[in-house]
Formats: sequence, C-alpha cells, structure tokens
Amino acid sequence: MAHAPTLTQVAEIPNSATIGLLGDNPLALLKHPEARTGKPAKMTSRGLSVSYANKPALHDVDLDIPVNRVTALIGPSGCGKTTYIRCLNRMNDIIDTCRVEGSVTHDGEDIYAPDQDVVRLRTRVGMVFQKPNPFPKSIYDNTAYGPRIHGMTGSRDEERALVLDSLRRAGLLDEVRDRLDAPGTSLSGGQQQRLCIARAIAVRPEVILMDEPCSALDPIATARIEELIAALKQDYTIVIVTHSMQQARRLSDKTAFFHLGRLVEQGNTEDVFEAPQDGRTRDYVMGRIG
Amino acid sequence: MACLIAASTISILTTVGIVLSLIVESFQFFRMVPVSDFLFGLHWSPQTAIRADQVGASGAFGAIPLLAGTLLISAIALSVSGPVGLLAAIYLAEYASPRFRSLVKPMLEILAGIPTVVYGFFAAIVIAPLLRQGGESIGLEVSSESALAAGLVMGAMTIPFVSSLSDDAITAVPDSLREAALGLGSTRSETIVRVILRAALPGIAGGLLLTASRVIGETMIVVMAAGLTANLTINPLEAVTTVTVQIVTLLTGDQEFDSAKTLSAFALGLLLFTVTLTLNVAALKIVKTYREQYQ
Amino acid sequence: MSKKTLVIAAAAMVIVSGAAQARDQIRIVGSSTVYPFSTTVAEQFGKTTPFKTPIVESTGSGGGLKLFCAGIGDRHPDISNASRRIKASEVARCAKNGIDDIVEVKVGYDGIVIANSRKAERFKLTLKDIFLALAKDVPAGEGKLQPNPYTTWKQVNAALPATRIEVLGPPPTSGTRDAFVELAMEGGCKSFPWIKALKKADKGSYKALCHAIREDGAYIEAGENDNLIVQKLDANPRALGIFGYSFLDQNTDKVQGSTIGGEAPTFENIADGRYPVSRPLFFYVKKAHIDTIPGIREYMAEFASEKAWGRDGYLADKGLIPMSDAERADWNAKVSALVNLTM
Amino acid sequence: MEARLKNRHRAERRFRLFGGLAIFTSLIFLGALFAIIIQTGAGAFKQTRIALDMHLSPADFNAGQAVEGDWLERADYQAMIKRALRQAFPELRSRREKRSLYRMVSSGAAFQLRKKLRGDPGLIGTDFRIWVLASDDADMVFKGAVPRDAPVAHRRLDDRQMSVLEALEDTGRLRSQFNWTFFSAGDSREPELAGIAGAALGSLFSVLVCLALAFPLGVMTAVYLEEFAPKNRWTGFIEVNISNLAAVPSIVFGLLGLAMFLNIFGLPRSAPLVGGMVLALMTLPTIIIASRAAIKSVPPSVREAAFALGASPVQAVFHHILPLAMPGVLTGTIIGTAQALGETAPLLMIGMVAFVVDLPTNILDPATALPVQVFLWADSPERAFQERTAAAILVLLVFTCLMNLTAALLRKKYELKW
Repeated sequence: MAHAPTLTQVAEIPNSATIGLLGDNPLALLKHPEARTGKPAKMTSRGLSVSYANKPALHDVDLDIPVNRVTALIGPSGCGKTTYIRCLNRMNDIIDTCRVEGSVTHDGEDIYAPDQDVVRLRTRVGMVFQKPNPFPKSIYDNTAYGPRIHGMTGSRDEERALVLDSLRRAGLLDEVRDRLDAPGTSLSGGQQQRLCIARAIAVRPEVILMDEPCSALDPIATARIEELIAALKQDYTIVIVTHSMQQARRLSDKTAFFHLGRLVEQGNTEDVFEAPQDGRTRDYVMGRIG
Repeated sequence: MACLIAASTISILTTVGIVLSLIVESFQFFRMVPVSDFLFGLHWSPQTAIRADQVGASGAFGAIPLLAGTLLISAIALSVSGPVGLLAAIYLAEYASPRFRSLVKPMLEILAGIPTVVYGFFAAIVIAPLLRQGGESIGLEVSSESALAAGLVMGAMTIPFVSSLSDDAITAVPDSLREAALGLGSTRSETIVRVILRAALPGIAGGLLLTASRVIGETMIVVMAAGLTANLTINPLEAVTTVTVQIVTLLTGDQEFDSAKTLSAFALGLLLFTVTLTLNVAALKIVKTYREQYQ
Repeated sequence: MSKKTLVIAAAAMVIVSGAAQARDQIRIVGSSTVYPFSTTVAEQFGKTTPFKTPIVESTGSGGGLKLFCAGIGDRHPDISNASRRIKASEVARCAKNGIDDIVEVKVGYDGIVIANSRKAERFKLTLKDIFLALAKDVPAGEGKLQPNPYTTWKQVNAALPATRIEVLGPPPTSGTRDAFVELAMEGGCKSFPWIKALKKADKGSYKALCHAIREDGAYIEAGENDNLIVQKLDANPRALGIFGYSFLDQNTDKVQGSTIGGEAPTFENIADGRYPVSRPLFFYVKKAHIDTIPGIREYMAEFASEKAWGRDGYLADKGLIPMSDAERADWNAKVSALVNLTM
Repeated sequence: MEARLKNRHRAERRFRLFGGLAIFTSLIFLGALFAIIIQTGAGAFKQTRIALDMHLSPADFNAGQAVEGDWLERADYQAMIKRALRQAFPELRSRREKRSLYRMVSSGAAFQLRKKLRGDPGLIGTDFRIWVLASDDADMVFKGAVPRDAPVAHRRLDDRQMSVLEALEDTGRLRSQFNWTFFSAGDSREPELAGIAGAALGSLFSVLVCLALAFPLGVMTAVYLEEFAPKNRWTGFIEVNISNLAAVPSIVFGLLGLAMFLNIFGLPRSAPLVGGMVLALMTLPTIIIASRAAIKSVPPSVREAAFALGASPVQAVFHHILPLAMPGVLTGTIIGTAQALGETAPLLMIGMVAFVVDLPTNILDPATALPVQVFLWADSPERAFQERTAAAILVLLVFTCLMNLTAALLRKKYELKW
C-alpha cells in the first residue's frame, strides 16, 4: 500500500485537479509534449498468452504501462484488448476455463505468483467496466463500499470525507450532493459511470483499468468522462480500452494496437497514429480494418 | 378452438370448485360454531358426542392451537431449509465447478422428488426415536411426536425448494455487479453477502414465501410424525398438531356431513387455502417485480 | 376434434354407467376393535369362496353404526362392526331411514386393557384410580365436585408411581370408549356411595359426572387406530394406553396390561369374566342387502363357523376371546336363520 | 491492513466452508434416508418357508361335504396343516403348547396346500412335502431381524417356539427364498401374505386416469394461452390462477374431491377413478406451465415458415409447433405424473385408505395406491410390516426416480436442440 496516496495526501491535492476548476481546455495539458516522454513502467507484461477453454485469445504480449500516464489499448473487436486489460487485475480468474501463461508484474511483483493475494492486487489495480454497474445501493453506499470492506476509514466522519472527496474527484459531487441516499441506479448513464469511477477512486488504487468506459454513453457524457480521465492522470496510472481512435488520440500518452490476439504495435500515441510501423496498424488507424 | 378454450377454463373451474366446496361446507359449519370462536378460540377438542345418550368431549373448535402448531413446525422447517438451502445455492452458484454443480444439483433435486409419505416414515421411525434418545441422554424430555422431528424432516425435504429458487435468483444477478465488486477488491464472500444477496433478496424472499406455503400445507409428514392433541406451546420438544393433521384425522373414515366435527375439517381447509393463497400471491408478486427489474 | 369429443363422451358414459352398476363387494365399517377379526374373516372368505373380498374400513363403532343406519342401497355399508351393543337411539335412527330388519351377531368377548410400555413398571390399578385419574370432575367431599386436580398417579393413589398422568385413549366414535366409560369409569364412579345414590335420583347428572373424561391434556384422544396407540406407548414409556385385549395379545413384546382390581388382563381372566373391564363384540347386518349384495350370507357363515370363532379357530389366534360352546351354538343358529334384532 | 486482509480471507474460507457444509449435510441426509430405507427394506424380499410332511387321506375331504363338485375347495386345510405340525412335534401336548406351535406357520399355509392339491389331486393318499410360509414372527427371527438372544419379553417367539425353530433348522426344514408374494399379492393382515400388487395396480389405474385427463387438458390449455389467447384481463386471470393452483396444498384438492366428486356427483368411494381425477387437477398446472415454456421456446421462425406455406394457425400449431415442443411437454408431464404417483394426502380424503385385499380390475374397483399402502403399513404394529413398508417405499422410489431421471434426460436432450 506504500504506493497509494494516503488520505492526507489526497486531501492535499489542490482543487485544480478536479474537473470543475480544470478550466476551459484540459486537453491542452495533454498535448504538451513533455507529458508524453518516458516514465518508468508501473506494470509490465512479458510473454502473456491467454486462452479460453483451449481457444487462444492472446499471444505472447510484451507491454509496459508507464506510471501516471494514460495507456490506450485499441484494435478491432475480438482482438484481445479486453482480455489483456482483465489480466492486469486478474479479473479473468472468474472465468473457469481461462488459462493465463507468461508474466505480469506490478511494481516489479509478479501478480500471477502463487502467493499473490488477488484481493490486495485488485485494491491496487482498480477497474471501471464497459457498462455502468452501480450496486443496488445508495450513491453514498456505492462509493463507500470499497473503503468499508477494506477498513480504510476509522470513523464515520472520515468515511464521509472520503466519499465526498471521491465523488468530487469524479466530478459528480455537485450533481448528487442533495441525494446521496438515492439509489445509484436512479442516475443517468453518464452519471452512473462517473459514480463507478468515484467508487473505484475511493479505494485509492494505483492503477485504474477502464474497459471501454464510454461505449454505453452519449457524446456529452463521453466528453465529461474524458475530461475526468485527463484530470485523474496526475495521480493514477490509467489503462483504457477503447473502440474510438479519436478518443485514444485525444486521451492517451501511449497506445498499443492489438490485432487477432497479438500486440502489433506500441508506442507514443502520436507515433502510433502519425507514423505507424506496421501495415495492419496503418490500415486500422486509417479505418480500413475494424 | 372451442375445445382449447374449454380446456383452459378447467383450471378456473378447479379453483371455483375448491372455493365453492370449501365455502359451502364451511358455511354449514359456521352456522353451528361462530366464526370468531373458530378463529380466535384457544381450545381445540372436536370430538363431540355422536349420540344423544352419550357424553363426548365439549366440542371446542378454536383453531389457534392448530395454527400455532402449524407455525411452530413450519418455523423449524424453514430454519433448517432456509439457511441450508440458501448456503447450498450460494455454493453451487458461486463456488462450485460446473462439473460438481451438474453432479450435485440433480442429487439435491431428488430430495424434492421423494414422496412425502417416505419422509413421514423416516421421521417417525428414525428421526423421532433418535431425538428422544438424544434428549434423554442429556436429560431432556422429548415427546415421541415432537414438533422438532417433523420440522427437521420437513426442512430437509424443502432444501431443494429453497436452493433452486435461490439459485435462480442468484444467477439472475448480472455478472457486471459481481465484477464490479471483485474489481474493487472484495473477496468472493464479501461480493456475495454485500452485493449479490442484496440484489437477489426479493427473489430469495419470494422463494422462501413459496417454501413456507408449501411447508404449511404439507400433510403426510405431520400426519405420520406429529401429534394429534392440540397443544398450545412453543416448545419444539413437545407434541403439537397441525391444521392438515386435523383435516386428515377428522375426515378419514368419517363420511357424514351433518356434524360440526366433520364440517370443521372444511373450515380448516378454507383457512389453509386462504393462508397459502395469500403467501403464493405475495411470493409471485415479489418474484415478478424482481424479474422485471433485471430484464 | 370431433373424434376427441366422442372419446370424452364415451368415457363419460363409462363413468356414469359404472357408477350405476350394482356393487358386488361387501362393505364393512365400524369398530377398530372388531376390525382385525373382521379383516381376517374377510380375507379367509375372499380366498375360500368365489366372492370378492369385502372392503373393511375402521371408523369406530359409533361412526360405523351412523353410516350403517344412513340408508339402504349401494352407497351405504352392509355390515357394521361394533365393540358394544347397538343403542336404542341408533336403532331408532336406522328405523327412521327405512332399515327395520337388522341381524345381530355376537362374535365373542374382548377385554379393555390399560397398558404401558414394557420398558416401565407394570401398573396396578383399581377402577377408582382410573376414575379419579381420568374424570373431568372428581368428588371433593360429600356431594361436592371439583375440576380434576390430579396431575400425577401418586396424587390419585399413593401406591402408584409419581409419573404424570398421560393416557392415550379412543375418541367418542369408538365403541372401546363407550365400553370403557360404562365399565371402568362408571365402575370407579360408583365406588363413591353418594354418587351411587345419585343414579336413582338424577340419572342425567349421574351420567354426566361418571362418563365425562377430562380435556386438559391428561387424556389424549389418539384416533381410531389402536395399532398407533401401541406404537406410541412403545415410544413413550411414561404413557398408558386404552385399547382392546387383542392388541395387547398381538404386542406382548412391547406392552403390558395393568392389573385392574388385582386381575391381569389375560385370556383366561377375561373369558372367565374375572377381569372387570370386558365387553362383548358384535356385528350388525342389514337384512335388506342380503339379497342384493352377493356373499353376505356366506360371510356371516364364515364368521360363525367353528374354524373362525371356535376355541381353536383362527380368530382366537388373533386375540378374540370365544364365547362358550352353548352361546356359540345359539348365535350360530341365529345367523343361519337370520333372526331379527330385538332390543 | 495486512491483519485485516488475513481476517477477510479467513472469513472467506469460513463462508465457503459453510456453503460446502450445507451441501454436505443435504447429501448426508439423502444418503442416510436411502441407506436406512434400503437396510430396513432389504429383508422383505426374502421369505422363510417351513417344510411340512403331509399325509392326507380321502377322509379328510369327505367329512361333512355334501356338494360333490367343490369338496376340494371346502376342505379344512387349516386343520390339515395343524395336524402335520402336531405330527412333526408330537412332544407338544398341552393346548398352550400346541397354540404356540401353530403360530410358527402362516395362516396362508392352508391356501398353499389347497393350491398344491388343486394342481395335483393325486397327492391325496400319498406322502409328500410342502414348503409353507412361516409366520411373520418366525420369519423375522430366522432372517435375523430380531436377535435370537433377546430376552423373552422383547421377543415375539417364546422359548418353546425358539426350540421348534432350531429343530426345524437343524433338520433342514427351514429355508429362505425370494418373496414373490410381496409382488403378486394384495394387502393382508398377515405380513407374510401381504403384497403390493393391489396398491401398485391402484396406483397404475389412478395415474392412467390422471394422465388421460391432465395431459390433453394441460396441453390444450397451454396451446390456447400461448398461441391463441388474446392478452386481456381474462387470460391474465387464468394465468395467475394457474400459478396459484400449482401451489395449493394437495390436501385441499382432496377436500375438493370429497365434496364434489363423492358428495355431489356421487362417484364411488375408494375408486382409482376419483383418485385419478383429483390427481389430474393437481397435475394440471405443472403440465400447463411446462408446456407453455416448451411452446414458447420454439423459435418464431418455425411458425412463420408454416404460415408462409399457407398453414392455418391451428395447423401451424398442431403440425409444426407442438411436435417440436413435445419433449418439453413430455418432461413436464412426466414430472407431474411422478408427483401424482407419490401423492398420498388427497387420496386419504376420498377413501382410498381402506383395507383392500383383492386386486382391482378396473378404475371403479376399490383400491389403495402405493404411497397409501406405505402409510397404512407404517402404522401396523407387526415388526415384519416395518420392513415391508420400507420395501414398498423402495419400489415407489424406484418408480419416481426412474420417472424423474427420464424427465431429466429428456430435458437435457431437448436443451441441446435450440
């Protein structure tokens, strides 16, 4: 847990980090070239292969996830990008027939080592899913769920502070301040997804995995989530699976292109989109396959 | 086509037949015994004198002791099948390998397919003596027709009811919730208790209501293993009698429909029908709204 | 579809015609005490004659006679067993429903025993003990009554054990119950001189006092099934049970009969009349049915034959206590002649 | 945090253990149920027989017999059996001793002797040996169901009878053989003569009546509701009504049968016809619900294809949809029938709980049913009836399990189809 920001650190994060004050053009920040240069890898995978019921889904993937950066995984449907992202916090363990070979490390620790605690791993590597999936509980309880099971807060006041902070950082607080006791499912789709992000943040993970977080949302809601991701990058390492090349281009610092279960190309987002090395990448980013 | 419509009205006719026959006979009964005496009376002693020159029992028709006995046995049964069935369903739905599940689920369902008279036999010759001896060895007085014996066996019988209805409810909870909880670093049990069961609660509650209605109407186990005397008690080691036992006792052999004694069986039947119908309607309603929630 | 309708109509025809078709099987109802003898005879009768085996239902003597007297015709039973003699009120009821001719057959004797499990001590009772333990109201001094206060046998009689009074017995539909209240309860009741005097003065209240059984749970009505009582006694050594001698005879490995007034319920004691609580057993036949339902005459003959009710007959093996030779000959003659019941 | 994590994992293991325990408990109960019933019932399939050496003279048959034709029927075979017993044990003289000797063989021995002589009247006047049924008490001791060294008070055989038993055993006049009677006879007061054939026939007739009524009615209702019924309040009411009927306690159906079929329609008591009718009403909802699900699962394309070929709605249903839905319909029917077969309570209400010796020959004959027979025997005091009860249960379980298995297989096959 040493890498997670402590509560005091969280509290110290200036308000400028929240979406409201981020200003008129948060994407401008992303475009700054310095932001993209080499950062150390937070997670790495080496020779990662995955199969479902003996049907291979992913072949021999080597990929580094840079810390405090947004890494986008792109590729046509069925290319293995969702499979890959689910390997990073071992969500694939849920599927009985799934077999994983190779290694994935997190801060140099093999997350598939036999003594690795999946529960601890998942508190460090959080996840946001394709479809918003709030629990059938109130907005407050949804956000407080993680801190409660992990025993992160000592008192009720502390818990409330953390919940409110998480909601604020997810850019949802202003909209739900008056109805924290309303069921999470009563929110709109975009709000639900931000609630899910707030829920993930509340656990204070180091890495947030996002599996097509905007695919079920309308353009306006999508824009808000994108702003949010841009803002969160300062404190978290983010991996995002996306179908939208524009989104990958706007948001990410690093892009990895998957095709038919193989990692075809990875590199700085600009490089991948402007000057792809591989023919398949070129075809994809130009919209010829997909 | 007319044939088809006629066939579909048979089910309505059946219900009408049940309601009519119960009401007509009960009405005759209530002409002899006031409704309030029946519903609120604390004393049940239906053996009236059958000749003018005979002294029988006082002929008290208070259904409360029967209801209390029925509820006691049902409560015991549900306190067995509720937790065991629910835990079994959770294990099968969330932990077991598909192979284990496909092997064990049908085995559990065998329990539901066994005729109830078999359970009655088992309760009477195995469980009841066992409880008696067990109770004696620790210095407890256990009646040989204890509510406990009937309740336990009835509980075992209804395990598959609870487990398959809960299983349906649990598997109907979308995987996205499961993943959300696991993704936040919940253990499986935290996921189940805090998220899945909460989401499946209406379905499980509906299932329990249906099981309760089944348990209340169960006849053979109590006829063979429970007592005949109306005993107003909550001690599960004592003998109690139930509504169904009394119906059977009053009507086997007796074919006369002019005595309060015989007719009271129909009043009991009406009571039983009303109670189980209410439970069923409530259960179906809960399950239905729940299903709609996830569709 | 019309074919289906035809089939259904045909099925309905079969059902209706079937219901109207005459019964060719004797139906017997009545006493649970006579039931084992009646079924044994029925079985023998079914196997040795071309007739069908009669259907026997155990409804209690009272319940049986009530059914029996309900009318003439296929829907009503032909024979009713009784563990007591038919009452005048029942004969009147029969007559009201057009049943004037009834043949009475005395079968033999039966003792009513008060038994408990062999796992416990044998009880030594008197008629007075029985009355005091089971009556609804008991005398509290001369001419006064109180609701039965006794909860243990020791309170009734210091010589008895200090166990709770718990007696499984038959309901009012049972002839055993009738005989029990008349012989045992009334017998104990009469041992109080002032009550005995009451009999002449006020017969109604005398009967109400002597025949009323307590309803506070000490006396448990155990239904018409004597077998069940035996099983319950086996399971509950604290309880006593009231039933016919034949059931004691069949279950000597499980239960033992209490002595009453020093006499044990044995075959000899009951046959001699020394055991105080014994009564004759009967069955009653509807004469009007004898010619419409086949086999009634033959069934009666089987019952009244030496190989059935004789001293070495198969009913004796079942626990029936045979009548004396003279009595048997007398009743056999009445059976052959179909002599009408006279009260 | 680490300590908390450890606790959480411990809680996880505990929870999982509870789940496993719940399943284990249920399976143990199931296992115990079967084990005890098999253990209790196994003995009933064996029956002890005793060899009697007979010598009958024509005089045994002519005594007092006026009618020439049925002298073979009317003879007192009981007396002949008793005489043979006395001859085998001449040392038992007193009435009491003789009575206990007679109690060694079944009262059915006389019928066995009659049957043998009927088949071969030439045996009269010769020496022959007949293996007759032992009485239930002797049978239980010989089979070891009752320990031989139990104190006399807890034994049904007294010391004299025990020595008779041992003498028979030592001279090879006692043997155990398969109990055919159990499968071929009707009910009896004597355990050794009692069988389940009557009850099984009663069950068969009831279930046939039940099927004949419930199957067509159920399928037609399902077809109507699923294919033709307008969606209005009336059909909505029918639907709610059906799902409620499915959960009405079975005994209430018995009350309906008693009040309607017996008291109003005047149908005969104790008849499989009435039993079947009551069971049919109970089974109907199960069949309707299963059939509707089966019809619903037939892909709409089948219907459209039939319509495209010009089939009328009724033709489409009966020629195309129903045949495809049949496996599902049958599954429901079998499960419903299995329930009906095991049902007891409603039958008690309509008088199918009588002592019936003769095997029923049609649906109007008085009869019991297998589960009712179990109920009746379970209340009988003779210990030999306890093992017969368990054996009857075994037979009942074999049938219900077979039916449920068939249904499960059918469902599996059917599930693979779409």
